Amino acid sequence: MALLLLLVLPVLGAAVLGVVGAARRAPEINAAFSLATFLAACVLTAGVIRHGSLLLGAEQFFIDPFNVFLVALTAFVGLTTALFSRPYMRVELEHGRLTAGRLRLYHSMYQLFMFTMLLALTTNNMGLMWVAMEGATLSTVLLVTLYRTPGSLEAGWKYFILCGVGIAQALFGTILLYVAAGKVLGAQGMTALLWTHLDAVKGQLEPTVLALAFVFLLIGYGTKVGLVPLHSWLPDAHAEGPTPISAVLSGLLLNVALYAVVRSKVLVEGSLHSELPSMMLMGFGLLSVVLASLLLWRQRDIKRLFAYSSIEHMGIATFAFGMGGPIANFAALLHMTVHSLTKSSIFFTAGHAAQKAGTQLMERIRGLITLSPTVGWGLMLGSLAILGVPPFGVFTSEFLILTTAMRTQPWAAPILLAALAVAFAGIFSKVQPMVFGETSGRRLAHPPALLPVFAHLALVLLLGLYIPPYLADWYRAAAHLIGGP
Amino acid sequence: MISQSPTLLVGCLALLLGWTAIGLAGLLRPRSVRLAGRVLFPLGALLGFALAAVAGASLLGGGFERLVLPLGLPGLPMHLRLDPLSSVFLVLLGASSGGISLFAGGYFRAGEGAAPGLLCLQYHLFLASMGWVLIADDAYSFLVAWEAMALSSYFLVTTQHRLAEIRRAGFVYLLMAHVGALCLLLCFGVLQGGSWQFTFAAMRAAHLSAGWASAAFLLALIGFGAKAGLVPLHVWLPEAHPAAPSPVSALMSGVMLKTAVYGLLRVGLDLLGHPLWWWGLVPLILGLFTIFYGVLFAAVQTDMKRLLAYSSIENIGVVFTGIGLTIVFAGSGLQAVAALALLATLYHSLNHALMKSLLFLGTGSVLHATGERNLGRLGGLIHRMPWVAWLTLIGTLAIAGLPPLNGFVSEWLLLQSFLFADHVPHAFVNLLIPMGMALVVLGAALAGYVMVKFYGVIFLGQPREPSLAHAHDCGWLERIGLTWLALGCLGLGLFPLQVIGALGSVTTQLIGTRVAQASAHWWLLAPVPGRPVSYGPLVFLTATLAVVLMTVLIVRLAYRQRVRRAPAWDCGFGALTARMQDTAEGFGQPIRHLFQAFFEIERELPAPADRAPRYRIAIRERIWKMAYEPLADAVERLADVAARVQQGRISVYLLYSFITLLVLLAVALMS
Amino acid sequence: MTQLPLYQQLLDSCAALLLLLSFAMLSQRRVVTLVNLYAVQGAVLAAATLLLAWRTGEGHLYLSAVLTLALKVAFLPWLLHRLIRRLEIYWDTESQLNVSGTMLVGLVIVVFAFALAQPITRLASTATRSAVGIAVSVVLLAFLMMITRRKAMSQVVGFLSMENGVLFGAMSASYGMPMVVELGVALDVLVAVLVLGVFFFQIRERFESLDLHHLEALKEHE
Amino acid sequence: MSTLGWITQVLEMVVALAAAPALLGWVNQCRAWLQNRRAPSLWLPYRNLHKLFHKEAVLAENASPLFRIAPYVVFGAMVLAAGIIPSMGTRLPLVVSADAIALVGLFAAARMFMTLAAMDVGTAFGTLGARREMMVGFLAEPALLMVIFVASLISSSTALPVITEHLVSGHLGLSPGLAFSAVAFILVLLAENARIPIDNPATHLELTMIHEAMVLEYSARHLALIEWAAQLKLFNYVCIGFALFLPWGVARGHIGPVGLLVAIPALALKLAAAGGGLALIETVSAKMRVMRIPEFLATAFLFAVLGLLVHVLLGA
Repeated sequence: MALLLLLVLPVLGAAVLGVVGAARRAPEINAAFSLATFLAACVLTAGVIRHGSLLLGAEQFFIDPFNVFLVALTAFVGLTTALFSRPYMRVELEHGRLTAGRLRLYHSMYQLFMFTMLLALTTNNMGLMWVAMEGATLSTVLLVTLYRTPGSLEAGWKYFILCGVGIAQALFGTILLYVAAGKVLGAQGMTALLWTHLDAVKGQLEPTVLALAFVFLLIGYGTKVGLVPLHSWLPDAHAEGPTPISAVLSGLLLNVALYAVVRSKVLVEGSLHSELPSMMLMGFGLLSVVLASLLLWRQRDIKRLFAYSSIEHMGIATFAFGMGGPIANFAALLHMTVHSLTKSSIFFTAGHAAQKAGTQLMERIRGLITLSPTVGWGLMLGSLAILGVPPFGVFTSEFLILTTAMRTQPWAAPILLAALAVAFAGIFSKVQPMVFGETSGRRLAHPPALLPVFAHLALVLLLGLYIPPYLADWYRAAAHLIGGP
Repeated sequence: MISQSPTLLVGCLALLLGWTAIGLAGLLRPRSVRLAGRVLFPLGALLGFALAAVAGASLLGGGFERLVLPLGLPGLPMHLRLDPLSSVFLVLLGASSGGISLFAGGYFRAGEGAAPGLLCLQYHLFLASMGWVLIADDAYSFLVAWEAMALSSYFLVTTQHRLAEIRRAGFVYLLMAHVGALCLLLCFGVLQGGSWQFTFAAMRAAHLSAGWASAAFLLALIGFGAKAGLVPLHVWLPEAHPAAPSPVSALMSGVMLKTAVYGLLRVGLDLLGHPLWWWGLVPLILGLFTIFYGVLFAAVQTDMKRLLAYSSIENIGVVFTGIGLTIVFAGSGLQAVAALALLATLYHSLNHALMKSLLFLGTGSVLHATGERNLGRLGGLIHRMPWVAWLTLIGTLAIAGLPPLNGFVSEWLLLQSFLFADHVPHAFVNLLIPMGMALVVLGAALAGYVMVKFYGVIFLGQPREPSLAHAHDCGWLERIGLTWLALGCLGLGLFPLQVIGALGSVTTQLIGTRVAQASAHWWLLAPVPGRPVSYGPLVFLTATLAVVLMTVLIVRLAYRQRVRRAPAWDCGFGALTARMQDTAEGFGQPIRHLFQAFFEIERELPAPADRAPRYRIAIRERIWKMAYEPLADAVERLADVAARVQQGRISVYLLYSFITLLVLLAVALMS
Repeated sequence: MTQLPLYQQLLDSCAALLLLLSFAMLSQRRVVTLVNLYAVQGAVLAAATLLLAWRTGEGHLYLSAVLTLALKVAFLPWLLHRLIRRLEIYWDTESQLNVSGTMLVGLVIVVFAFALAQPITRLASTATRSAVGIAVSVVLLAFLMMITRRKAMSQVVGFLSMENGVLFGAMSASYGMPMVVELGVALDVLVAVLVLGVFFFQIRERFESLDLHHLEALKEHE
Repeated sequence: MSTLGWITQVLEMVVALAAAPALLGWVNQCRAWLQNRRAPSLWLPYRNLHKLFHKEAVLAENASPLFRIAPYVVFGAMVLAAGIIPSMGTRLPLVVSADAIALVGLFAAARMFMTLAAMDVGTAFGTLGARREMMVGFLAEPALLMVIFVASLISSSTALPVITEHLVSGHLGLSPGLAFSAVAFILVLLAENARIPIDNPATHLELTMIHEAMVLEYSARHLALIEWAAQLKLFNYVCIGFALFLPWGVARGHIGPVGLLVAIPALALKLAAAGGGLALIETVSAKMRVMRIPEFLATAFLFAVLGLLVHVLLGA
């Protein structure tokens, strides 16, 4: 029931907003739908916490600790982002960067995007998951080009083509999976793509084919995770689209894609019994961390900066999943959570900052802390949090990941160390002058929505100091599901 | 001897929380100077004294107390522990922060950077996090507190963030702090030794191979060295300490650096258990170099707070030398001597906390009264601000290592332990020792030079600027704070025996023995094992006073002549102007001349026939050009290379995906 | 060699045809012809599907064949042609790599693809498993084509034919996918093309052309 | 602490006070003879002091209390030092609470006050002198300490009497380490007491003077105290030299009054000899430029360190 609501509400919202999306109260409607979705997610989560994993809808849907926490997270960030986009989009409208029609498009696509995310998370069918992922791309690509600026068009085009091509590889990988599974589960069984069944028989699947399948899936979904060198679309799409979309792309889409990668890794590892998948993940992870942290030094656009930091953090999480084992997986899941919370909040503040300064160029944004202390402190704290400074939650996960790496993969530890240091210098040297110093900028008609920002930061802070036991158990269960060496 | 009821520990915890509460209270009326200055800071000072008392009690008791809070990571709740080692540093924190907070109460005024309330919050969070570092008993909470400390101090440093160089200072500081913290993180990753328990107890229990242990020690050295300002990781220090408001500079130099010392002792001697002797050589050599380096640069500074910052580097060098000796001795089985060296280390930490705070606060008052940090514009303040001048004089003499003040005691102990170094069964060490002693002694002498310059140029002579004429002495809160610290210097100087007795439990904890007191007298310090050496500051002082007073008396009695005031003679030269006296640059000139190799000097000399001759000299550290700037450039270049990857053409991007796909497929086929 | 049954020969010839078509597309520079080739590819795919459906009697294969016909033979080509006419783009500029070079690379890729297909072929139980290699190479060739082309339109066609290849792979390796997925995929493709349509007009109204070198502004390397 | 000990203690101080000016006078006499000049009377220094004590003291207007305290501190420090150094006996009560390191500290303290006082009035010469004095100091002090450390490594104690006793019981001849440090010590002695070639006590030529430049602003009794302190300093240094290198003749505790009776003439003899030597050195060497002083002292420092090295390498 909750699941049904969870999936239907966004579709409904998309439909409704498709009609009234330009109305004066449309942002509120948008927020209301997101709220309802979030409540549904809560109910679902509560159910899972109480009764454990569920199989629903003729086995087509499967909720286990691993995806339910992502569902909750997705719904939550969806809600806060909707809240944030209320004043933000109004201001954009008044600055004439948008027309009413595009606002309608924005709202309805926003809901659609939420739907595809949730579908991808909750479905048990690898094929459907693929469909949803593709849907996610399609629903956001027009949002990236919302401003119709040359930059946004270019970004949209790259986003579309690269992710489209990638996702096609993922489809091929799915097919290979299907083939391999068909051998075991009986070819024509509808069950041959159901993750639960695959998981049950993963031991008997044919290794080589699975290895190939994994490669295709990794390339496919990895493109959406933004793993170097498949990442090229990411910074452009984040920087050129409207800020709420950057927030959900960074905060949600990447997570969901990573989720898909991990699901496939679980299967493949089960059949391969070899280091191959772990090695691939670790390699991609390290490469992403290193390249992203280097490129951070060259950024001039605030949203691009944080887009690269997203690549870096996805790299860290991927690396951790690659290492595997209860602690690393735990840390990786935690990292996904805190990263999406922190990063979206950063994008919120960055959006406000850019609106105040009237530009996204960092050298033109100065002295936020004097212009509007809340935004300034929000950006400062958010950046510190994302840089892994305690007592914020990002530090917690990085603590676990680095210590694990030091013991199990000593060769990687120094690389990570250097990369993190470089990233720190890169980001902080740019954030500090934006927050401090003499100000430049203007007051805005609509007061910034700071509730989302500080709600996120508070959560991250909480996770840094104290992880509620049930949450911890939940992570542990998920980590156990993922397994690994 | 684990006491079951952790009363003292709970006390400490309560006090730390009290500090946090005070800080938050500051936000009630952030703009009110009265609230922060007259109420909150003095309150914080009281808590500081209380903390010192509680910790002192636990130190004398020598007991171990543990406590577990239901916070932190799942499966890793926050462990707290109060043992002699942490107690010592808690005393240090409490005692010096007490004085500093009192001073700060009178110091912070309206309209200086951030709002007083905000400052109050950051200040007390800083204090609390330092305390937390000292009682943390597991890696996670230690690191959290550690970084919280760095963070709060960073915000304090950047109080006046409108100045570009202060922003730069803050940035360098936080960067170094973070890198250091990452090293510590890896260090703990090694220490947990595969047990995946991050409590210090588990780390003590873990058995590491020599290789892993050495790796852990070196990582710890880097991490803590970066925080302590060990050359070559010191670059942030002379930038950050002057940038902060003076009470904060005092806290950072006096107390925060010591948390790094604590950390190294904790890891090197406690967690790692039995150190290898050669570990000690690294901090020893680095420490010696740091002494020399720091004091040289202190001697050529023209900004009084930078001068003090460099002198802090020098003193940290002394402390690390002590640590190095301790480890060398302990590693070679000379426990008794190791205890002596450890004693010297701890003693010097305590001393430096007090005297450096005193001096920084002194400069703070001068800064307030004159608005000048540049030695070239000060002078003659002893007439205008007698309180500050005379109290600072005590600090000056103490840090110059003159008997019977406290600086001398620790130098004395250190040299005594050095004299045992020929017992170490390693020829290399034996060779090193004379050099070591030479450097320590030379450092001490140069410190004297620096301090004469510091004091003489600021407080003596004639005012170099007319504006100094209406400098005012500091307020009563400041006076109390300064007096407290000055008394501390005297006390530590005059009653070393009692202090050492209190420190005994620490040496027992870390080395396993306590130094034997060879003499029965309560006033005589004779800690050196098996050697007829002793030092009695009280007698020393009384004797000196007696002789001096007698002289005064006799002179007065025998020859009653009146004293006439007249213009200065100055060897019969004409009218005396302030510009005739030696400047700070001039005073540093011999050092600059002697040790040119160390400095990167750019001079601006006046031409012979110059109407308005102007002389300017700027001194930088070579290390920037030699190490840090090349590093940054290297990263820049790498970034350029990386940027080539991202060159805009979608077909190239597709090519990346394509190649990746083919390669991975090939790999998958191979395996 | 033993005489293969007729349908088998037909299927194999379809597969061969597909491969041939991919090469043709790879070399073709007239956009209109490109679209036509795409349509033909769709037709061949549909034919193969029908054949297979008739052979195995799989219900959903008929359906997917119909889908293919409707979508890839009729609708999409029509749409693309309209776009071409509306946007007046008939020729692609000289491709990044000259035709013969592209061909050579293509050949290498085909070899690689067959090597790749071996384990799959061994595993698959279908009558058509030998065609998997073809499917893989169609995919990779399409990929190559997207890399080498400079006009947005030809990239799109490449994208679509890659998707054809994937479907062919699905069909030949395991007689297609479950219905849900098939429908989903078809839907996605449809939406994708519609989105693309919108896109083209947006790009067009900005840049007065669909040449990709307009879309190379966002980069790190100056 | 036997009464004898206290007697020795006081006696040492008194003797030092009494003999210090004489020593200076003696050095000057010898110098004069060596330079074929008519020698000034041996009592000239006493007369100087007496004269100065009778003059009226003139203070610069902006002199702070520090300026007036300094002479007394310096003087007191020197007297106390005289009490610490075992010039005649080794059973000195004071020594228990002040070893050689403390002694050097005492000298440092005196120097610090002297220089601070010199900077107090803020004249060109005062600050110049202070700077030069500190420049001499920061190289001379460590050298002195290193010299002492050689001895204390030999006798494993930093308490001068212990060292002396250990050396007197001298089953060892002059060890190579000690030889090196003896050279170093002589150099330090010259530098610390403002003798040629470092400084010329007889000129007020601003290019060269160090000690004199610092005391320019002093007059009358303050000046007297300072002069006396300077003479005491010379005396003390010479005595340190005896304690380290010519310990013979010093009364070792258990001998008792007799020992003291022996010690006094022994000391006198040694002093006479040392004075002669000092005069000789001063005569044959020429005053060197101020900028060369560091090299001179660096040599001393080097010798001291070498001494320590040699000792550790051969002795240990």
